[in-house]
Amino acid sequence: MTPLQHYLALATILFFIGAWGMMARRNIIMVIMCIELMLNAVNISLVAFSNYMPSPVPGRGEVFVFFVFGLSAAEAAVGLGIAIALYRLRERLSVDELDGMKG
Amino acid sequence: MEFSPIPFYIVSALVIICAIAMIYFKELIYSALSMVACFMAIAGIYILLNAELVAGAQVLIYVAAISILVIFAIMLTRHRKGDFWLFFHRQSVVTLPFVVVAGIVLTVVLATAAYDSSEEALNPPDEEMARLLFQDYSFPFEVLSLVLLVAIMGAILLAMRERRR
Amino acid sequence: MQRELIAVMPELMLVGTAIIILLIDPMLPATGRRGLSWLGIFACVTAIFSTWFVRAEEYSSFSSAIAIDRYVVFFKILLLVVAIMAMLLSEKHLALRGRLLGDYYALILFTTTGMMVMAASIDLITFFVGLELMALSTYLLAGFFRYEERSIEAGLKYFVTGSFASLFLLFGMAWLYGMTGSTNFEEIGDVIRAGAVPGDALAIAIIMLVAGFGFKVAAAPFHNWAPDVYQGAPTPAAAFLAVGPKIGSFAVLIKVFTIMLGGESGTWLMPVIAMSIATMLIGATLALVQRDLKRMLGYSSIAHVGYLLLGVVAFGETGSSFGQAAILFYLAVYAFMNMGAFGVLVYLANRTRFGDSLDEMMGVGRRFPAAAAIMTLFMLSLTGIPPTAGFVAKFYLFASVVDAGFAWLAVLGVLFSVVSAFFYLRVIVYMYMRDPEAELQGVPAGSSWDLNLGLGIATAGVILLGILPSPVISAAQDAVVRVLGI
Amino acid sequence: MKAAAILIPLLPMTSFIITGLLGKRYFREKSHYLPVAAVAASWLLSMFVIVQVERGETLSWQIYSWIAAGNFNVDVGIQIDQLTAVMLLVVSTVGFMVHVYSIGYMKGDPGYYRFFAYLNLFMFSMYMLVLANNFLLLYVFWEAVGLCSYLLIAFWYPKVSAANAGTKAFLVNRVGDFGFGLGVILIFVTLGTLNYTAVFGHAGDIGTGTLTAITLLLFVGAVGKSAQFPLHVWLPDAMEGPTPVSSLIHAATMVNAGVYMVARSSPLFFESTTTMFIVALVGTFTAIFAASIALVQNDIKKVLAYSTVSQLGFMFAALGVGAWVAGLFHLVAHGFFKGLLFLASGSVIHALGGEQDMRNMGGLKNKIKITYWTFIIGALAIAGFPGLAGFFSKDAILEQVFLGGYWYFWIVAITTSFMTAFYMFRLIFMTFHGEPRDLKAFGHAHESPRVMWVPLVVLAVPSALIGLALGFPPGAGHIDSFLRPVFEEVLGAEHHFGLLEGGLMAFSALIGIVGILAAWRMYVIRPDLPVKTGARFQGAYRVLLNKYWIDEIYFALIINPVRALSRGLWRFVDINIIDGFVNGSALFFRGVGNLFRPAHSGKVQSYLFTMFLGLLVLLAAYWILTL
Repeated sequence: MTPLQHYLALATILFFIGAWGMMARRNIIMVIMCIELMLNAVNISLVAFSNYMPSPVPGRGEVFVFFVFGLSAAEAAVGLGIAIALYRLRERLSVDELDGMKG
Repeated sequence: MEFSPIPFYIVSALVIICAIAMIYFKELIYSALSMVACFMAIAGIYILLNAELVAGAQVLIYVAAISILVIFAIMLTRHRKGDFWLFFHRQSVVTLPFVVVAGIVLTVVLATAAYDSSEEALNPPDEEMARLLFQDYSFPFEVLSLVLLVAIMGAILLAMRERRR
Repeated sequence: MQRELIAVMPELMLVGTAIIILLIDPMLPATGRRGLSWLGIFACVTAIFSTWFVRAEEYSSFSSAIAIDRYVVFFKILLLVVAIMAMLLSEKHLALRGRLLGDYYALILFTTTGMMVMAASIDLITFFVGLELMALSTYLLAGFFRYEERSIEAGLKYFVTGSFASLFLLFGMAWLYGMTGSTNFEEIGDVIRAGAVPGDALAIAIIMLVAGFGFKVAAAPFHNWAPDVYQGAPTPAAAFLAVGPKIGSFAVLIKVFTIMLGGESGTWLMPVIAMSIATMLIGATLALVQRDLKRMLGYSSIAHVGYLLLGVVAFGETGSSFGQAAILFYLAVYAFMNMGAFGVLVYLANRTRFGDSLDEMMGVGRRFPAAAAIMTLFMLSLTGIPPTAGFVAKFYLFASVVDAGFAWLAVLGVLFSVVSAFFYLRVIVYMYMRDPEAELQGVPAGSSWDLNLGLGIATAGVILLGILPSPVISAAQDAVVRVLGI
Repeated sequence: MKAAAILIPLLPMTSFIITGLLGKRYFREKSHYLPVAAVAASWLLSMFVIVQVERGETLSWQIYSWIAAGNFNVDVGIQIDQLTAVMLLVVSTVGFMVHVYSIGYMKGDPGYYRFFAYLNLFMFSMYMLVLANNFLLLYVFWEAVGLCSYLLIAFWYPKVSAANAGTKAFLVNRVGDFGFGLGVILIFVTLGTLNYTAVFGHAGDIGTGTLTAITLLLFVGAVGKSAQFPLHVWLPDAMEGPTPVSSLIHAATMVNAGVYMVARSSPLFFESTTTMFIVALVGTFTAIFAASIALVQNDIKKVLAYSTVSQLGFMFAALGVGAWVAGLFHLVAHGFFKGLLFLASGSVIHALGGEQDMRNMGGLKNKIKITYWTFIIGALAIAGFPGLAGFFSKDAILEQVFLGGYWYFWIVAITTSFMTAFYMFRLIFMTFHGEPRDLKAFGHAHESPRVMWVPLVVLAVPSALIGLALGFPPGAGHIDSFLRPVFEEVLGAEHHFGLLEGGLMAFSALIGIVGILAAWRMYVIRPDLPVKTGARFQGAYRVLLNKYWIDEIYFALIINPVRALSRGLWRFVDINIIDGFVNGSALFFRGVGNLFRPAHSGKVQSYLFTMFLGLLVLLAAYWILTL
């Protein structure tokens, strides 16, 4: 059986790939996709923990994952809503062009 | 029940490759398709983890709902063509070593720690899941519905064309 | 069942009213939407009453998802008062900008509900869901003026950085759950105290958690979003955003750091000390160089978070209730003075073509004597000059820090509040002692009773908590003694 | 007694609220009626209280519990004892007179109502400051009097220098209040209480180190408020405020708050020899430092301001060597005569239509006779002319400094008192004697209206007589027995007035008179010689030449170096170093702020990177610390 640690390694690697993507890509839709990726990374760790770690109430990790599902749907909706509003205003989707406020 | 680790390696390689591809593609639509593939592969990971319900939900929510949402957003907006730096932030070069080093260190630390894990798969049957979700965690579940309500409201508020009154 | 309903009665009231507002909003003519804020305020007032009447109760409900105790009651009432003030400040401003929609009030009610859930949570999942309810609503509030580029920019920045930080928090929570097999604060604490958890992984999880909280309260180096968001958001929303989420986050932070991670203060104490020093330094010095008042208040609120983190250090070191009580009281005072300061900016923006810059404050003392007078009061309170509430709060907080044996930190704190006097005083100097180069252009019909009432509440709060602080201080002490069981 | 105690502060407060709210619209040029009446009533009540205390009745009254929560208890309460009574005497009398004087001085000012409202607010705060029964309340009103002081310094704010002076006073005082605040917190954390009686009761239980820390921090507050070196810079600038304000706040009352606080905390200070020595050292140094600067100032109010700084230094020197009663005695005497001198200088300025530069004055002696004579009384008092107030109080300090074994401080102090006499009479001779230098202003000069000169005359009475009334015979005067109950535990044995003391007294009197004569010689006799005598009496000029030559040497060897030194101290230390420090620290923090600005580029992804780096730093720090 694959040890727990392998799943955790996968989750952590995926988390950091997503983090890099958030910092690297200019397009806001890409940023949102990277957020979804990172949420998935956390989900993997949650399900893995749920499957491997003994607990008085097994399955809590899976339940947690359902909440993260709900959240990622909500985040996607709000994020894409902001993206569309931004597009209407400026015809651009580059996050880094928005620096009207600084200092 | 004895599992071979080989399927895990294949699926996780797929996950990571798709994730990197998603970030790498310049065309947003390719990125979105890589994302779909990545999420499908993650559903495979859940099956390996003995969590079929989660895998099913993963397919429904990520592969179907969220991906379609993203693809719609991509199609609603026009996109520019150009060289690499039009898509990648210049700081991505600076951040890369930090992310790689931190990622490796954290992965090593977190994946070599001695967890008190059990030998058998513990994820409960679906009935137990349902009981947990709708009984023990009924309160946060209700609050989650509010989160989704706010999200819908927000999407309408931000994206809908104003009715002239 | 009945007890469970009683436990969530205030939340139910807010949610119900929010949905009613959303439903009737499209049916109303543009001029008829004035009363919507009063609907929301009415809900908050009834929620305060229903919270107040169960204040003596202590139990957990919904299978230990939430707990009702004095601590929660303190935070719920504070959050509801903040929500009332936020709605009072908003109405005219939204109307003048053509965005008077029921959605705004619904969002404020949802944010408040999320924060109340956070404050009441004793479970990671409940906390997480409450946090996200709050977070999503606040992103939308920041971007509420969707036709103004700054507002959208604020909403976007808040969304991106906020999601990033939520992910840290979630990552830390996933590991905490994973290593202990539980989502309940106390159970996790018990497992950690039993020592069955790998130390390095635990440390990573805790530091991720600290970083996530650091973002939510705008502590350096996780603070950069705050000034941009407060500057870009609609001013009344900025008032709410600068106060509400911080109160909600601190409510959970205290619980998490005492109940769950109380035994692990060795891990999080140093990061928190470092963060609090960096936060005070960055908040105070960067506020000094700002010309935009909303931005200045943003940095000033960062500096105040630095002081609040000193309180966290105090209770982390000693485990006594002094530090927590000081934080609770400070938050109450902070709510009134910061809402008030932003409220005066709303007032000026309603009455004149005011662009939030310091230069436009010239001559305000002559043109709007009342607004200038209460702005002076808020500035003095933010500086910590007696007998305003800000003084009592700071005194109490720094005393707790010295009491915990961190005299040097208290000295730093007092030093930075001396530095902060420079920029708060400057506002007063500009209002009273500079004559304007160009008069601000007036806006007809910009006055509003709602706004005046909101400012009145803030003023009364700052004065009363300065002169008669003992009821609130005892309530705060009572609250933390309950939650800690000391 | 209770009723009187509560009414004393409340009357000015009520009047402040009414005048402040309604003054602009309804009272206008009648704005002074209510404030003056309120202060007059407070004065009467104060006198009543003082008489009661004289009879041995004191008051300790908890009005209400300000902060009462578990281990954190602070009361709002009033404490009246002999020390409070002494302060009340000065505050209420000078305050009353200044209010009356202001009716004339501020007449026609557009901010007339505002001025009286602020003055009333100040009176309220100052009364509360001396009546408070705990450190937190003291701190509250400590800040409040400061606030009034900034408001009044910057009263004529359209003048840039006035607004800047107000800001400067605020900023410099922040430094002092920083120390004071920390001291109060430290007391609270150490003892768990802030009430005077409780704190002083446990003074002996505090460890020496902590006690020294507490007292030094408190003293930092006193240094700020009482304008001691190096935080004295705000006081000379504060002269931008209207002259009645300078008289009331910056000479007679508020600046004494530091002295009062140290005296009030005498049980704490007494236990720490280190702090006591530092108090004495700072006091003595400030005394001579400020006096030497006063020698060369040309602005009439600046001379008086530096003189105030110097005299406050005297008081601290007295407190530092344990001469508590002498210090307070000087506080009382100084309050009266310096209040008088400022009001009189205001009368001069008024007479000349706003002129403050002494180089443009002269010869006013016969034009404004009442002002002149009251000024002479005040100046003689401060110079220590035998029989007047300053003579007894200053002599008490000098004597105790000497007898305490601090001969080095005594030398400095006696030099200072020479300088004091010199610069005061330099001021008088330049202003009132000689030929008028600005004929136009001189032509218009006129005596002030009655409402202004009556307070001068009233204040001249205590300036002249209070020394005899309270301090005679030296060492066993009325004030010694009156204040003894307050300082019971910290006061050494009484000593008898003997030959040595008599000699010291005579010597200091002599020094004062010599100082006056020196000023006479330099500013009345000599300036005329080269100009007038030199032109008209060639022969006499030659006769005098020899003597003139001696003077030259005297000038070259002593006066000019001293003068250069004084000027240097003022220019270099005050204006460059200390002002530079105050402005520099603002610039420093501003610079730090600008340093961080690039991190807030407005680009959201760089924010993400900063957050990410922050997380890495926290993680790395954890590992480094645990390795």
